[in-house]
Amino acid sequence: MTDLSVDLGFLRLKNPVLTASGTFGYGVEFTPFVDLNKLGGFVVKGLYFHPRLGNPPPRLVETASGLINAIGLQGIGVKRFSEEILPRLKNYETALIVNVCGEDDEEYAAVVEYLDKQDGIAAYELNISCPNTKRDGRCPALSPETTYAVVDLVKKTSVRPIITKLSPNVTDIVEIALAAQEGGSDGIALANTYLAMAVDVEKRSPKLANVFGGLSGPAIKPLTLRMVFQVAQKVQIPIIGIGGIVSGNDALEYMIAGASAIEVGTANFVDPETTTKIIQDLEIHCRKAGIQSIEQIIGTLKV
Amino acid sequence: MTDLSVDLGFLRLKNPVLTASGTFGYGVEFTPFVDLNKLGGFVVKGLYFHPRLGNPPPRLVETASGLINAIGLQGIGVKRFSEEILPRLKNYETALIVNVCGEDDEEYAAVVEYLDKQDGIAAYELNISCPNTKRDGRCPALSPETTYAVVDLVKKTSVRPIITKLSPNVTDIVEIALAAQEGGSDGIALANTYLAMAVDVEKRSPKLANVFGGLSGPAIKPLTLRMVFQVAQKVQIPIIGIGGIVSGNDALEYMIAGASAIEVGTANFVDPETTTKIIQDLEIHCRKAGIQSIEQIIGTLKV
Amino acid sequence: MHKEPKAPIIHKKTWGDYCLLGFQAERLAAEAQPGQFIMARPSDSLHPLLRRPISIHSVLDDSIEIYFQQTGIGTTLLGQKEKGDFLDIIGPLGKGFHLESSLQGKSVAIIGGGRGIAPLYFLAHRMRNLGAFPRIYYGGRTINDIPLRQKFEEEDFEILLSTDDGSFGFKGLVTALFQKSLQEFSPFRIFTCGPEAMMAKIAQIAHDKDISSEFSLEAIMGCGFGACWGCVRKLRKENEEEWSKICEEGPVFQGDQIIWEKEEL
Amino acid sequence: MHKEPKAPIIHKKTWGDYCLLGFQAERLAAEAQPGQFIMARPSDSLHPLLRRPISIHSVLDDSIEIYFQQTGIGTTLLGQKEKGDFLDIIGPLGKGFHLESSLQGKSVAIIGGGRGIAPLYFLAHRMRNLGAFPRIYYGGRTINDIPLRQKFEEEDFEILLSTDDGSFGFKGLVTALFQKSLQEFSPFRIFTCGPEAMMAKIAQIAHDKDISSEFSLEAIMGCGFGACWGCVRKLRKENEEEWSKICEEGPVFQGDQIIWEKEEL
Ligand SMILES: Cc1cc2nc3c(=O)[nH]c(=O)nc-3n(C[C@H](O)[C@H](O)[C@H](O)COP(=O)(O)OP(=O)(O)OC[C@H]3O[C@@H](n4cnc5c(N)ncnc54)[C@H](O)[C@@H]3O)c2cc1C
Ligand SMILES: Cc1cc2nc3c(=O)[nH]c(=O)nc-3n(C[C@H](O)[C@H](O)[C@H](O)COP(=O)(O)OP(=O)(O)OC[C@H]3O[C@@H](n4cnc5c(N)ncnc54)[C@H](O)[C@@H]3O)c2cc1C
Ligand SMILES: Cc1cc2nc3c(=O)[nH]c(=O)nc-3n(C[C@H](O)[C@H](O)[C@H](O)COP(=O)(O)O)c2cc1C
Ligand SMILES: Cc1cc2nc3c(=O)[nH]c(=O)nc-3n(C[C@H](O)[C@H](O)[C@H](O)COP(=O)(O)O)c2cc1C
Ligand code: FES
Ligand code: FES
Repeated sequence: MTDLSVDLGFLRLKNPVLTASGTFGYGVEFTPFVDLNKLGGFVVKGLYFHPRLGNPPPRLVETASGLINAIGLQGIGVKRFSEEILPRLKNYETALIVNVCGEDDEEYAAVVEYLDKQDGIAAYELNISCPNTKRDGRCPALSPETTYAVVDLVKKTSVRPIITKLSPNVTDIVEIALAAQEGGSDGIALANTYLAMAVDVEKRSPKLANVFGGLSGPAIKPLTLRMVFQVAQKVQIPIIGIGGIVSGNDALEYMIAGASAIEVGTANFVDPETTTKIIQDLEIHCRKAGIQSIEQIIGTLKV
Repeated sequence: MTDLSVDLGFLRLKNPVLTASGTFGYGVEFTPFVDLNKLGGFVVKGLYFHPRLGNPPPRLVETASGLINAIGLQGIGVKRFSEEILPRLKNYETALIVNVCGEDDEEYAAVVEYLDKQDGIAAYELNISCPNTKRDGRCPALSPETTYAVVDLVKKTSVRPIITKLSPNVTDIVEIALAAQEGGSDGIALANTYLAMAVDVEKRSPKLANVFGGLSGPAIKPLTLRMVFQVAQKVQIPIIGIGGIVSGNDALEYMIAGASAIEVGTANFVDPETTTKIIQDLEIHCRKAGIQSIEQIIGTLKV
Repeated sequence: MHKEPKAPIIHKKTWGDYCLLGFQAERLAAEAQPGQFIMARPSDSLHPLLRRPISIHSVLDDSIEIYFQQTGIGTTLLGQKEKGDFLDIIGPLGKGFHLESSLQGKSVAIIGGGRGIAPLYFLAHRMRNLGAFPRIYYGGRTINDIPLRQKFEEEDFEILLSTDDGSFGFKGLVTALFQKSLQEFSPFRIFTCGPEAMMAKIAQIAHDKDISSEFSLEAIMGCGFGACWGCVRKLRKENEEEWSKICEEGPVFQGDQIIWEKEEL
Repeated sequence: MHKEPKAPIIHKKTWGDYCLLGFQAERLAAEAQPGQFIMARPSDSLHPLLRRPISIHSVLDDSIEIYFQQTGIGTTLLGQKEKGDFLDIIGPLGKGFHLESSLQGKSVAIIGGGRGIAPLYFLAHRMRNLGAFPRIYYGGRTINDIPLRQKFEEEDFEILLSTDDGSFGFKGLVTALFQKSLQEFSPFRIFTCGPEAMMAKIAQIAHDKDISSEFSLEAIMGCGFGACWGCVRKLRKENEEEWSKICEEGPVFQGDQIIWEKEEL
């Protein structure tokens, strides 16, 4: 038997397969397809302090092997989340990670402060990288200074581990990752979506009401995989790889490049059973390759 | 009849369809498929001053709707190009643009200085954005300062117009485009490939001998299209849109977003007749939409 | 709701770019209600990526039929499947039309435009079973856009046909045909599926005449089962205005819930 | 070289994951030489994007056959095409085997491993037409990997078979079979296509025995016609070492031009 568990230091996962925020609802939507207890964990939809309307539709456009979304973090806020959702999730034996959002650094801290008082949360994923909430995709993860500032502030408040989710829309991802590490982040989630757009040629207007959106799906895998490899060379804290993962092979590419765990996003829509299949594929791969613990493959890329 | 010609100010093209450097050989490779005289123009493979070996193979990996290449600018150098290739191209009635490369700013200037003495070249495309020649994808186009420096230097030497080809691997593409404009660039070519990688899971090694390569093809279209739109809002000089164009519709998306012309890259491999088909599609679109001159659609996106 | 990764296609019929596919899916057939839909995967390639929402057109014992128009890359791929191939689907999804026993003995209008007829065949059958008297209005741009007319006729449904170009039946929009017929017909309720502009017009008529109405809406869908928040639309609700998920709360909504775009009215 | 966007498939045969497709392509058939290849588009989707290089397996009047193994996404899609479907191809591409009149009356060895047999059937025929005496060595991992053996036998070619597992013919590698046979056979030239390690071994044997040899090499190809510089390999040339394009200068090279990877010798 292969041991699929991975130890992030701040959190032990039964396997490295998580789900990406915004693509797995609040978990419960997937119970017809996935036994949540089999997952390494799942990350729920981004939460602001207050409920949030999100962007007007159209919010989605398909592109070549990809999906652009401009949901704009529609959500129910921490209060309703704590009262309505958390109780429904407390009996699952898997790591529940909350994706934390904020209009400014203080809101991130406020969300964490509120959630710190709730049970059943394993860690926070600090979403400082959503390209859909401000025009032109502005977000803290675009500079090391703003990254450091928000991580530092939240880390000081939080009683739980912090995973900082970075934006891929930067010149030097390593610099940003180092800033998150310096700010005290326990882990790095790499990465969010790529700022993108699509044009309706007949109407000569953007296909998304928000003009810009974030590109996800298989199209982006080669880009984020590259960043995971670059960051893994330089940071000491564990990396969670996210971007275009649809198969066990994709997950392995990320882990070999340096990710300690991975999140599955868009693929959950295409095949809601993807996570289960990936876990099976990882098991098969390890068995065939004679690997006793999947941790043995993390960061083993021969260059 | 629709007028497909576009005036870049420094150069009038019979239509907005060019070919992207490195994907159209020296033009002659495509004569079995394309009547070069029908093209708006073509950009030949990147040229250093001296012949160049390029990277070891494997140099190519396919990804979801994309291609990663790490050719590393194998090429014959300015001398052989001027002696062997230019004479074969001089009778074509289309704009010949040379993609100019350099190890340092001085080499760019030297290439331009040498080519300035040759006939039959319409403009230079300054390739300051190739991610395959240095480890980790370093290139001048990653910062406004280095962009300005090389553009400024080359522009001072050159007797011909300069189009600066930017890298999409940056946080703020507008800032870089403005630097190129300030350096005296006559146009912006947007953009080169995205720094990417792929992992061979069985061998646990990179699929490319160079480790990193540049992602091109339909996968990247939503990303570069977004950049063209952003840059078009801020710069005064014309933009040539490049990235993932395979159809007339793609070309129109770029032009509506603000590109005055486009270059077709990877699609030339998939269907070497792509450029001809795009020109036909543009004609049909304009006729149906009652557009007399294709210039009327440039930058008409309603936001 | 469940996933059926390999539902075998058992029959296929095409008319131009319209396609009818029948496939075996026992559980789905047992659960499906008119107005509900499935998410069908166009192919197992990475492009096109997303599933496509398609209404349940009919239920026969242990099989399901879908009827769709090949309008883009996904539906074209679905239309290339043949008998013996498999469909990868999720369903039944969403909330369908309201089938209340109070409809028994009542006349109802079922109005479909083009491929909008898809969910209405299933609905017409259930209405009949319920003891209601459905009258079907079925319109299209030309005779080629109303290929299901014979099926309805053969099954003795009362059906009125229109084409925009007059190539068959009433010449004009199906909305005009419906409006005209209201001189002699007073439906208890209206059920509609079709292009947005057509539905908006029907909504206006229903509102003016004070007839209750239900509409099956379309939206671009990422998942179809409430997880992506991609399919939202603003709906009129008690006191709050919020973006509601079409896939979960709909696709069928009451006329007075729906806010129609101004320019389309 | 030209593009044939709609070459109709006229016959198809499969053995496990091996597939033989015949398609009409008059110009191609007129121009093709053994060892040349085509670039075939797996589908018209945006994924997989690139064409696949496939050797020309045989030429019959105005049609061409290809023989390939379904090893990945592209070849799997090609293998899903049926009689009546169309192939989108470019060809003939590259430089093939050397068919010199000096081969007349000479014995030559043609050695194919697995799908490497693909270009060698065409070559064997041309050799025979030229008046040479080809002897074919055809090996695979199991009996399932040498499905073309009957075809060669029926056409009275001299053929020696091997399987790694001994399920048919000589038990062992085709290289061992060949080496053994050299005790009684002295080919004037060797022509080989197959896995890199097998070809490297043959190259060594040829070098040791001082027999001239030609090899058909594989490389990942972006275009197939010299435009992308993706397919390069280091070749031994007069005095310079440089990356040469397999698609343009090859895919067939002389044994002494090729530099084999150390670990594979
Ligand atoms: C609940 C529901 C039920 C439907 N039932 C039917 C049916 O029974 N028969 C039928 O012919 N059509 C039906 N449609 C419309 C059908 O889903 C679209 O025609 C189809 O998605 C178009 O996909 P495509 O790849 O062919 O087109 P493309 O234009 O290539 O699709 C691009 C993207 O836009 C989405 N999209 C494009 N048009 C629509 C649309 N009108 N509605 C939703 N998404 C769209 C696609 O799903 C895809 O993600 C239904 C739509 C919904 C929401
Ligand atoms: C000149 C030439 C002639 C060939 N002739 C034949 C033939 O007649 N019959 C046959 O079965 N095979 C032949 N091959 C090999 C064939 O091209 C590959 O098996 C095929 O490209 C694999 O594609 P795929 O999508 O199925 O595999 P994938 O692994 O999914 O392909 C991924 C990418 O790698 C490339 N690739 C993978 N393996 C190879 C390979 N061995 N050689 C070149 N590119 C590869 C693909 O083209 C594609 O771009 C030939 C190769 C060359 C270079
Ligand atoms: C519809 C949708 C909604 C998303 N919402 C969030 C979100 O709320 N918070 C967040 O951090 N990321 C969000 N993301 C980004 C994903 O979590 C993930 O980082 C990204 O999609 C890349 O992974 P993928 O290619 O596997 O989808 C969203 C992505 C999609 C497609
Ligand atoms: C094989 C290959 C070689 C390339 N060589 C060059 C080059 O020499 N100089 C350059 O500026 N860009 C080069 N590029 C980048 C293209 O010119 C173009 O910017 C990029 O491929 C994006 O366009 P596409 O998506 O249409 O391919 C190359 C791209 C490919 C795929
Ligand atoms: S389609 Fe995903 S929530 Fe409705
Ligand atoms: S495959 Fe493009 S140059 Fe050889």
